[in-house]
Amino acid sequence: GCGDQSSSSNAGAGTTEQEITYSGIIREAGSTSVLPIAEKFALAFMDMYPNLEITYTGGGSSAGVKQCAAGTVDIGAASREVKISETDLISIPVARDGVAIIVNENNPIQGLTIEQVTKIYTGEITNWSEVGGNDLQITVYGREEGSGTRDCFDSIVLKKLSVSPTALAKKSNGEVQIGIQEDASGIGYVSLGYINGVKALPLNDVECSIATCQDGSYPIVRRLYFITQTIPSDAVNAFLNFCRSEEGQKIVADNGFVPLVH
Amino acid sequence: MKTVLYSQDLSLWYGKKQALKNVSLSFEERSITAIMGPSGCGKSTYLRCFNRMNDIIPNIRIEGKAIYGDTNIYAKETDPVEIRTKIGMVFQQPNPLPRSIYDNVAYGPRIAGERRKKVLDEIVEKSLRKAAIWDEVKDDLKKSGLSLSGGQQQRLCLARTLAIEPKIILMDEPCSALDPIATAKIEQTMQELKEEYTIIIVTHNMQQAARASDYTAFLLMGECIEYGETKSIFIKPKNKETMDYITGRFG
Amino acid sequence: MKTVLYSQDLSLWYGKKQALKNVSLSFEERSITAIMGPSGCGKSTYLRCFNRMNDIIPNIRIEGKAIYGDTNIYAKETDPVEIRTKIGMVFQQPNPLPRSIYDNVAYGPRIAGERRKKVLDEIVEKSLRKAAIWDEVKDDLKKSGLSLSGGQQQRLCLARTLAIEPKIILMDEPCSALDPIATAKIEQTMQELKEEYTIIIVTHNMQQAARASDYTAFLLMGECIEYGETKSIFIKPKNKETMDYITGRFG
Amino acid sequence: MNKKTIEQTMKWVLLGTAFVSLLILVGIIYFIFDNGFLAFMENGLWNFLFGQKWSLADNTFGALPLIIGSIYVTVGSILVAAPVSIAIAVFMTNIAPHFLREIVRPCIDLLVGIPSVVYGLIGMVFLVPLIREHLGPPGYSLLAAITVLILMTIPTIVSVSEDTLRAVPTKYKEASLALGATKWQTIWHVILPAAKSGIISAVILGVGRAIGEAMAIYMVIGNSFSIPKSLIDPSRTLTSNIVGQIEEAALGSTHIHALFGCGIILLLFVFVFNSISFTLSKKGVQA
Amino acid sequence: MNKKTIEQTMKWVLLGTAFVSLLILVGIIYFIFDNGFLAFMENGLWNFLFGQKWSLADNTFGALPLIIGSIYVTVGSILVAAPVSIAIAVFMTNIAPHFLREIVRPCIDLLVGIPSVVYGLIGMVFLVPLIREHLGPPGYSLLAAITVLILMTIPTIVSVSEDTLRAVPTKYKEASLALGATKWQTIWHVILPAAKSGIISAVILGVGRAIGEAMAIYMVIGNSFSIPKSLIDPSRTLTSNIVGQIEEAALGSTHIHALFGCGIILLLFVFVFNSISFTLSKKGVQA
Ligand SMILES: Nc1ncnc2c1ncn2[C@@H]1O[C@H](COP(=O)(O)OP(=O)(O)OP(=O)(O)O)[C@@H](O)[C@H]1O
Ligand SMILES: Nc1ncnc2c1ncn2[C@@H]1O[C@H](COP(=O)(O)OP(=O)(O)OP(=O)(O)O)[C@@H](O)[C@H]1O
Ligand SMILES: [Mg+2]
Ligand SMILES: [Mg+2]
Repeated sequence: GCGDQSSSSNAGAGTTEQEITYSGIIREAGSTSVLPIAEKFALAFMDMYPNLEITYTGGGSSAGVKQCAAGTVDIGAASREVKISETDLISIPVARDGVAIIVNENNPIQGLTIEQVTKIYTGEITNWSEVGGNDLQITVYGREEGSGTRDCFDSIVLKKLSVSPTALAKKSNGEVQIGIQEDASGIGYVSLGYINGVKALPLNDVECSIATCQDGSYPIVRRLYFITQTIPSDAVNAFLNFCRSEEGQKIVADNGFVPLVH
Repeated sequence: MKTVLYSQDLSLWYGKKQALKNVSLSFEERSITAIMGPSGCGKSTYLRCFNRMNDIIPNIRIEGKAIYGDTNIYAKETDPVEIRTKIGMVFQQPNPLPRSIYDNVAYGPRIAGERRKKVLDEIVEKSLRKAAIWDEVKDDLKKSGLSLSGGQQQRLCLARTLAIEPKIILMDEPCSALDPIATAKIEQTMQELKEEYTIIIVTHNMQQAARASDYTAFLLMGECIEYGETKSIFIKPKNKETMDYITGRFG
Repeated sequence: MKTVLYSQDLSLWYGKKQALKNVSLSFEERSITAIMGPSGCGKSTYLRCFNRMNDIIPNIRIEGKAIYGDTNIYAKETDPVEIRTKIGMVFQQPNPLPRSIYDNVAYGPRIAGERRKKVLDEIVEKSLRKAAIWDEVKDDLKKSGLSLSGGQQQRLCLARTLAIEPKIILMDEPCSALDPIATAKIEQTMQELKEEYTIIIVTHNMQQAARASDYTAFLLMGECIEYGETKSIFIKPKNKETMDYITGRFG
Repeated sequence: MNKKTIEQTMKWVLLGTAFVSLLILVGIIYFIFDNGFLAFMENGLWNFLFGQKWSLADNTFGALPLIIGSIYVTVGSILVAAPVSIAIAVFMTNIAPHFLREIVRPCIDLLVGIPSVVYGLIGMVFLVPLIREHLGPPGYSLLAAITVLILMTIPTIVSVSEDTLRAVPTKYKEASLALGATKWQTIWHVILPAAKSGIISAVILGVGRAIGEAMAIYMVIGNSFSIPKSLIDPSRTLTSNIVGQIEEAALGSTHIHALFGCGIILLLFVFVFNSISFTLSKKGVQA
Repeated sequence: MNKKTIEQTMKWVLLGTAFVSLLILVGIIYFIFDNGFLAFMENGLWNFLFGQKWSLADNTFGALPLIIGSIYVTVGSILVAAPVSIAIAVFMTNIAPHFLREIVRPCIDLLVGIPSVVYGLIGMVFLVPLIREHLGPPGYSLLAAITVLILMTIPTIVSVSEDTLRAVPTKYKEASLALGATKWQTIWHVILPAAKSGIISAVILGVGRAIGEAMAIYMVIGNSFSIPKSLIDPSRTLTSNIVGQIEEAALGSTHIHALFGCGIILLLFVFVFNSISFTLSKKGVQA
């Protein structure tokens, strides 16, 4: 198993949580959507077990899955479930996430319908004036194929349609956010945690917020997963349990993500 | 007779080493002046001063004057390119360009703007003939200049210089790698050229200097120690060192 | 007298051009042989055959034999390096290495394994003296060999070859850039060397050949047209072309 | 003899090294083709080369937009970078005073070492907004990529050509000048031709960097799959495509074969370009 | 006169080009330092250089593991690549028969053009599993990165040094051989010293590629933040760190400054390395 190599634990079965200490390193890699929350989990968990170190690197959902399968990391983070082809791995949901449609803060648009977004992304609508904005060419920011955020967006918004070839492709949420932040003509989709400095648009008149995601009125919501090998080490196990615990889910809510429904 | 070229108190240093010491010499129009002196005395250096070839060498310092006609060769406003088209030079070590024999000779005229094939052909033939190498290479004009023998290269370089028809021709031992017959031909060319041009030749060959030159200058350790008509110098030099050198007792 | 070096029907082609045609010549031990002939007749090419310097040139073809002692110079099993330590060469165009004068001369002995500073110092001084350049450079041994004048470079290259003490010395116009006095000194050195070594010298200088050599060979268009004792050749050559060349009527 | 032994050993070590290295290099080329040819098979050569749709979901891989993007970017950058670099190299070797060269040369060597991501970074935070503001959105564009590549390749080309130019024997220069040629004629007719083969190597190196650069381009070109119609349109190159998708590609999948297929096309580009350079250099020698 | 005008124009164009380019290049260096120095301020120079913790969440950026990773990777690869490349170049110019050179040279030029992502790709799908199987997991390791870099830099170094070696005048070679030197002595004592400055440029170029390579390394090194204890440990370099994180860094944040800080350290590396090479080359000239 991947955990044995890098993280050691002196925990015995049956002992109570207080007495257990974990040490070593837990390595995480993967989705940039999960990054903000994964780091917060890590900080809180490292506070509890000072001898333990948790590292995180980005790279996208697939990278996370691949590296976990290869054993270079203990936990892969993904904004999608493992595919059938990616055997020997288990996906454990740790949070949920809304995918926000974002535009530049100076864009006067106040909201869009899902159909409008669909048409924008398929290239049917190419000017902001067609949806009530300025007379300005729309620049469509998308993600590379394989990205969990894109999987979610494609399946809920585009359905079977394919994205216009003129759409820019970015490798991460951050890149899309930076782009939109500076580009008055841009529209993009990012994980809820990445909406600072940009304007998240209401969809079908529903505000994009934790609350609306939580109650199911906002349409684009997905689950975020930690992926591990089938038998994770004790330290990893404890960490995963911590993430799914009430305490963990509070961190989720505090950091702009949507807690799991228990 | 008119002086067309002269130097006045010309001194030159390579770094700290002084190679020329206050050399003052003047050269008459339509004459041949031979410059002689033991190896390393500064003959090549002196010659190179007149067409500013020493400019290229780093760490060099020049003092004094070199005058061509009315032009101060080292004045700021003087264009070295113009000087070099007027004052041609054949280097001591043959340095053909890495191209064909034809292109080597045609290089100068082409640079000067001549484009007509026929004119170039003529110039090339004439120059090669004058340099006594035409017969040897006329069938191989496309051959690289670098694949010639030592003596052939030397004559090619002479031809190349003749092709630009300079007013003054500086020759640094142009016959050193040549057999007596080729040498004689070159000397004959020199006599023809003299009708129109001024020639300064560095030579180690006493007989050549005596045969071919009108004036002779004698350099020693960077200084000009004797200058005069060739005849008088060879018959009775004023200077003891010159005497020793000519009679082979020097050093 | 014993023949130490000879060629038999030696032919050489540069690409398609034949530069040597069935040259057969032999060289006696402890003698000086002069090779003469008009420029471009193949003298340098012939000389370079004996220490396999032509190996470097692409597109060359050699036929016939060249024998040193018992060794076939062009046999497969012959080590050219060994040949070259036995048969030294001074090139027509001086080619000092881009390093100091001292290192130029010490190069050969060092390559051969000599490491002792004192021995090297001695070799360098002795060689430079024999090449008649010691006095000019003794204070500047650290100066680059490339910053010497043409004649100085020529003597440096001679000194360099003397330093490896080859059995046979091939000299390609070693005095072409030298004044009469330096030339006389080199000739004197040749006479001294002759006591022990065999010398083959290419020269254009009739007097030099007459003065300094025991045998003379005469090449024309790649062919050896005459060979014999120097005295007899200069007095009554068998061949008309030789006669013409010597008396300056050739060509 | 000891000396002989050393000689022999050296000879074999050298031969061995050269041989093994060449073997490995051949191996690399084989590996690329081995994987990449499958892309031609699986998609059909025609579809792969001229298809305009590249979609993982549909398992369709048409590389035309990428090919066109790569060509634009490479040709555009090299058309500017090569002459400018050669100009700088000529300036440094033949015109600039010695002390200037002593200052500039280390700078160039330093720039050679600047990682391409840093160039990408600068492009992203400085160039892209600049283009967006002055030439219109999205800023991520061919132009940005070409500019970044120009800045990246110049130091490399300058560095190598400067060396070659300096190696031209002084005697050629002297010969030309003494025949009345100006500095510029000498440079044009003697120095540049003599340095030609080295300069071409320099340009080949530069083009190699330009064709092969991935990350820096990825950061500024926008990576859309469309064929760009103007300099300020976003685009996508073969390399930026590999960078963008490699992490998602599963071993043995049609997808990764398609990515290797892109690698083959890149190699063909390099090959064609090198051949052209080579022909040009041969031509020059005759003239 | 017309000719004069052309001359003058050319002169100014050349001067202008050189000047503008140098200005831009100075601008780039300034830009990097301008952003990167903030990293030293914000983290404290000592903490930045010697801190072992690099965490976005804590806003702590200590680059020691990266620095060590970069040094290992660069030094390791160049120690192998430089001598091997020079050996190949010597072999090609002085020993190999002409026809072999004619075949090998285009191959080398082709390899120069292979994009580094392709090398990364090969490393990932071939080398990493190989290492994992034979030397133990995880396969992603220093060793993989060094190997990939070696393969990447060899063609560059060979190509440039071959040119320089070929430019050594034949007459030096002749002089040495005629004095009884063997081929090897001639190579060692005459040809290599004469080609020294060009070879050093070649190595500088190679090192530049090695230090600056990001994507290929990123793909095979594993990118762990730990200081590697053996060749098969994963590691992380300054460049792979930039590649890995640049996309998530917000403009003006401490994070992006830290990334630029990595850029400065890279530049210092290059600078130190170049200075060493330069000193070495000076030394050689005397001897
Ligand atoms: N590398 C070469 N390639 C082709 N031809 C050559 C080459 N070197 C010499 N030749 C030709 O071979 C012939 C003989 O040349 P070689 O150098 O032996 O003449 P040489 O007798 O030494 O003349 P010189 O007295 O002028 O030095 C000449 O016609 C020359 O043009
Ligand atoms: N580039 C240089 N750097 C330093 N010293 C030099 C340089 N060129 C020549 N010298 C020195 O200057 C002096 C004069 O050299 P020059 O070449 O003028 O001699 P020369 O009279 O032409 O001799 P030769 O007859 O041997 O050609 C010599 O002592 C030489 O060593
Ligand atoms: Mg001289
Ligand atoms: Mg000769």
